[in-house]
Amino acid sequence: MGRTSKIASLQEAAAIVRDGQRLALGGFAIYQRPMAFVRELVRQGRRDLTIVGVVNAIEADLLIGAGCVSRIETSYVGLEKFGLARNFRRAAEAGTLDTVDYPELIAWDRFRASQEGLPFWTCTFLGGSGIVEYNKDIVPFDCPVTGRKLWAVPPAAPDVVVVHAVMGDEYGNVAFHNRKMLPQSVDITHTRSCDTIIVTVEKIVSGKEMKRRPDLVEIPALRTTYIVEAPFGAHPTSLLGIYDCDDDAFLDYAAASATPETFGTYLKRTVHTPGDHAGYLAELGVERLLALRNVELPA
Amino acid sequence: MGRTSKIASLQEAAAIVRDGQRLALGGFAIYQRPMAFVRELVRQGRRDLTIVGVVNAIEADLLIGAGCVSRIETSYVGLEKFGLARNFRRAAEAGTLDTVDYPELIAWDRFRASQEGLPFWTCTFLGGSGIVEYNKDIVPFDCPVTGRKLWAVPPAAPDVVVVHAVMGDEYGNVAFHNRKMLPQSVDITHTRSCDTIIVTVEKIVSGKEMKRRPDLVEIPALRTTYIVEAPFGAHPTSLLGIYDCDDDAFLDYAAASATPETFGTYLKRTVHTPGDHAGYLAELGVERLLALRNVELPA
Amino acid sequence: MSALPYTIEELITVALAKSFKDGEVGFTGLATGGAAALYITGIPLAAMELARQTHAPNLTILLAGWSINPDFSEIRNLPSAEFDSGLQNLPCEAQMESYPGPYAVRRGDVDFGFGSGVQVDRAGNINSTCIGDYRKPKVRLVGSILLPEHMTCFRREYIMMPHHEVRSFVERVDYVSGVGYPGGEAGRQALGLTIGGPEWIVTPKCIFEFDRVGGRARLRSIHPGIGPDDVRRSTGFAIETDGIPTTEAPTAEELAILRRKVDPHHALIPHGGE
Amino acid sequence: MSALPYTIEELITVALAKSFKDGEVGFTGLATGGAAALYITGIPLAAMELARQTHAPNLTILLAGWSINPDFSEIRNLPSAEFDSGLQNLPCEAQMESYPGPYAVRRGDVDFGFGSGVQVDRAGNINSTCIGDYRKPKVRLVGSILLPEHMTCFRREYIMMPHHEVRSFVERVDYVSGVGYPGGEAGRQALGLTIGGPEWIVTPKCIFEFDRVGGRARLRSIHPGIGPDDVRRSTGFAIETDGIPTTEAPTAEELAILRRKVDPHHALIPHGGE
Repeated sequence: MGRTSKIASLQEAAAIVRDGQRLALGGFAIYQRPMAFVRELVRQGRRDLTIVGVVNAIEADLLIGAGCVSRIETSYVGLEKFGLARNFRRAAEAGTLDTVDYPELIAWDRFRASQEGLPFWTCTFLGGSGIVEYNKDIVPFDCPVTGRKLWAVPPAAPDVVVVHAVMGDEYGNVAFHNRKMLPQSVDITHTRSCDTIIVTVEKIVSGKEMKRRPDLVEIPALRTTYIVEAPFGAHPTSLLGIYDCDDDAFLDYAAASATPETFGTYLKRTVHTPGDHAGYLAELGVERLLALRNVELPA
Repeated sequence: MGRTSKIASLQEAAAIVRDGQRLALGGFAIYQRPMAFVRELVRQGRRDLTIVGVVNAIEADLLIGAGCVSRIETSYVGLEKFGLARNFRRAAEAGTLDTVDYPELIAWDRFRASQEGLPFWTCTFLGGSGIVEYNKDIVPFDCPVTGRKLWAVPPAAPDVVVVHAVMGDEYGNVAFHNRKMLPQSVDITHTRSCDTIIVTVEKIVSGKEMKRRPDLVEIPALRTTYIVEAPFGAHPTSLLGIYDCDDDAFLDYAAASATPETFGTYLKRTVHTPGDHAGYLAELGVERLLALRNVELPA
Repeated sequence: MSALPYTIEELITVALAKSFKDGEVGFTGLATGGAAALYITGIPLAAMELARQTHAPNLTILLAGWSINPDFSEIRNLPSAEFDSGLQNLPCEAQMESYPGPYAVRRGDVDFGFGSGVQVDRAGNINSTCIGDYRKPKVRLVGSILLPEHMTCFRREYIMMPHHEVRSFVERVDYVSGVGYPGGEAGRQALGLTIGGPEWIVTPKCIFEFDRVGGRARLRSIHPGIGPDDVRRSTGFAIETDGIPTTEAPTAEELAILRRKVDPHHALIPHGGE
Repeated sequence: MSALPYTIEELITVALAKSFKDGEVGFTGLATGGAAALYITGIPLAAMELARQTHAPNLTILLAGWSINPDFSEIRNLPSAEFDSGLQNLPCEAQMESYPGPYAVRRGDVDFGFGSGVQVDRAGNINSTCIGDYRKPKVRLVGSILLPEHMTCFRREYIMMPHHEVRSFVERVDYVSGVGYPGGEAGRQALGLTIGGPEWIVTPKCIFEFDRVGGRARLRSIHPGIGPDDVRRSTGFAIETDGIPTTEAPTAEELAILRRKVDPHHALIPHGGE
């Protein structure tokens, strides 16, 4: 008997996300988002998703603008230097999106609660905030030890987690940067908080090659449900050390999201018409992708 | 005005530990223990300490055998392949040492509770165990969300944390191995759980040298109280990649701890008579230290 | 203002710098774009570095929360992105590679931070979440982000408001993203908050401090060249302007250190004079 | 025993291997020295690797909890230390560099583990903490270590007892380091335990399984060459030996794979025959 390959196509992987599920998308703000996967979800017309996150940006705004999302639980939705997340804003103001706010560290701790199998995460500092005034999923209680006022914050409890990483093998071992930053740390926590884990990677390499740096494998095969090869799969967000943020594509996105109509045109042009991720990359063109690429001298 | 140096002698650093305090000593089992510091505490005749730890070994047993400890909170005290911790065993059986048992992961989580400023750590799985039967610092409570039976475990709350690391600078920035193992992870958690942090290092290097790898600095200067240069400061335990465990010294220790009398002789020979860490190293001799040393080709 | 031998940003920078004590730890985010970036990132970094180069050599800077004691003396512009190679390669003493990181924010490691919002009220509550009713907002904004932590886990917070206007300085914020002094210090205690709270509100016109018993913002100083009427008209809650001192002007020596050593390439704030 | 064409360790290894399902995750510590090392580390590793090389290619090995799917086909001896360069450099697929690590033990990622103690009782409780009264112990031992987690966070536990003696197999352990089936599965539920518990007790003489309603150990099989009287006399609680089958002997093919591919250098367990 041979070991099972976990390689799937983007279509197959996205198909396991069902309408109404709780979805956590890796990365942080405008960095290292699993955008190829997000675009495939839009193509498949997923509906009624709950996005659960820490600091969200284009990956959430795009899904919201495409009508896939009915609820979001996070500390931030915006495009940083590219401005507000206009689809998010419109949906929240129209009342078609349920917004559930958390503080940033607590939004992160909710994934730790899921990782640790805890029924809640303890928070000490929510008194007086709009968070507890409006978020009824947070339960106040008295500390069983000190009597102090505390809040029980619900676990993130995602049904599916999707992250985009640099490389992995066919069994689903996925390596991370040696020098990490917080987007990589979010991804690592996310992939330990859930039992259905989809990882899109720039490149699938042999198991033998992966074994050269077992210390960098932060997602062991045992946790991976599907691994999908999706080069430039974070575009237009950056992938640290591999390619830069595509500022032009972000500006295009920000402008297109000004109205539902212009955003509809944008989705047609960048998501539906290209048909799949290969079509999306072909549309961008070799010159543009190579210009974004980082290169350094081999070690 | 110039920046303050945090360099201290072993004597000065050990002097801030007061009788009766809660002390956490870095490392894990028989790996990377701050033994030079421990020996200095014995020389200074500290009394009535509480050792709070995760997995303890010779560093705790030696302090217990020297009469410095009245209480220990941990999941394990033993010498691994070198046998039982006989001073610990004797003191526990004689009733002169208060032993407070925790499960291993929870013993670790107690430091996370201190790091996070939480009044307790939530545990789900203690029902039926001797831990909760005898450890009355653990408070049962009903989950405010699910009603499920839970236990509130007290934070580690050390007064002083001491770890031994490879290198740091005069301001107290301390770097860790690029490829870590669990003893290094314990140290990192320990040094974030307390506001009085003593770090002994193999070598104090310039701030400029430290700045070459800011990603490896796990203890920033702001958290360090004292930094002490103590070469071979973990001996007889190992320091990963720097020197091996001194098996002969461990066997000597294990044999000497057979009775209070033989252990008294051992303390006199290895701790008191050498007078300080330099004397201890001189007693071991150059040949022995160099034989334990790891060398590899410079990168 | 042009008559003054320094910019308003230099004035604020020096005033902030003097309020930091040696050995403290200051946290600032990396904001991008215009006035917000200047008030949340540029001025705080310049002020912390000025303090380091004068009376507080042991002050620790947490840039974007994760680059510890960065050296930006050689940079021409602030990095425009938090998590790209540019900031990763900025020389510094230590970096946070994973959460929770090398400082214990919820143990109180951070002495002060800098935050902002679209609204601040007389109790020092700030709002970055929405305008209008939260459940049916007129304008939905980005969310609370780290403001709850800034206002309760840090030991004090400098609220940095790049625009001092009636619509931003309100009687009561529409949503409390970060909690101020409702009911004063006693009010915070009753809410279970043990440390922290707003220290100043810094604007282009003045600096507010807080009456911690009454839980109300009051003027600490008005910047040179700004009239009391201007400040009152710009503020949506009642304030007393009588007897308020003028914000202390920076000395020639302070300006010299700021311009030549702290920010030689004018990467952090606009400079005047010379 | 010498008449058998396999060792008792081979017998146990094969029996264990067959009980693992494809895709499961197995956890074993790195014990050192004699029989304990054999039962807690050598046999479990051999059994898991045999399963991987036969019916369970997707089984995951967690060695010492942190080296994932190590390749020990080239080693001559098991490393004698958990956190030295030797084990760090043992080829594997992934390593845990910090706690909490790459598998979520408290989400139930670990399907089975191997644990031991100085006492096990009829309910499957195990003790590694003390002999006699906890508050005034006759013998104080190392402590509970990870046994509480083994018996409640892992989905099942193989209790590995290298010595099958009356003093180790007791009516009631002196201290519950790891909790078994007091009151059966209903008893565990009442204690708030949602998963896990002892699966087998493996000894040089026999294998126990559990009546999960009554919460009692019962014999599953007796090893070839061992008499029922011997098992009864060695066990400090009452057991039924009538009608208990003999532990299934390994096939020639199983032994061949075990000896030639799994443990070619006899680094894990003693081998017979050939």
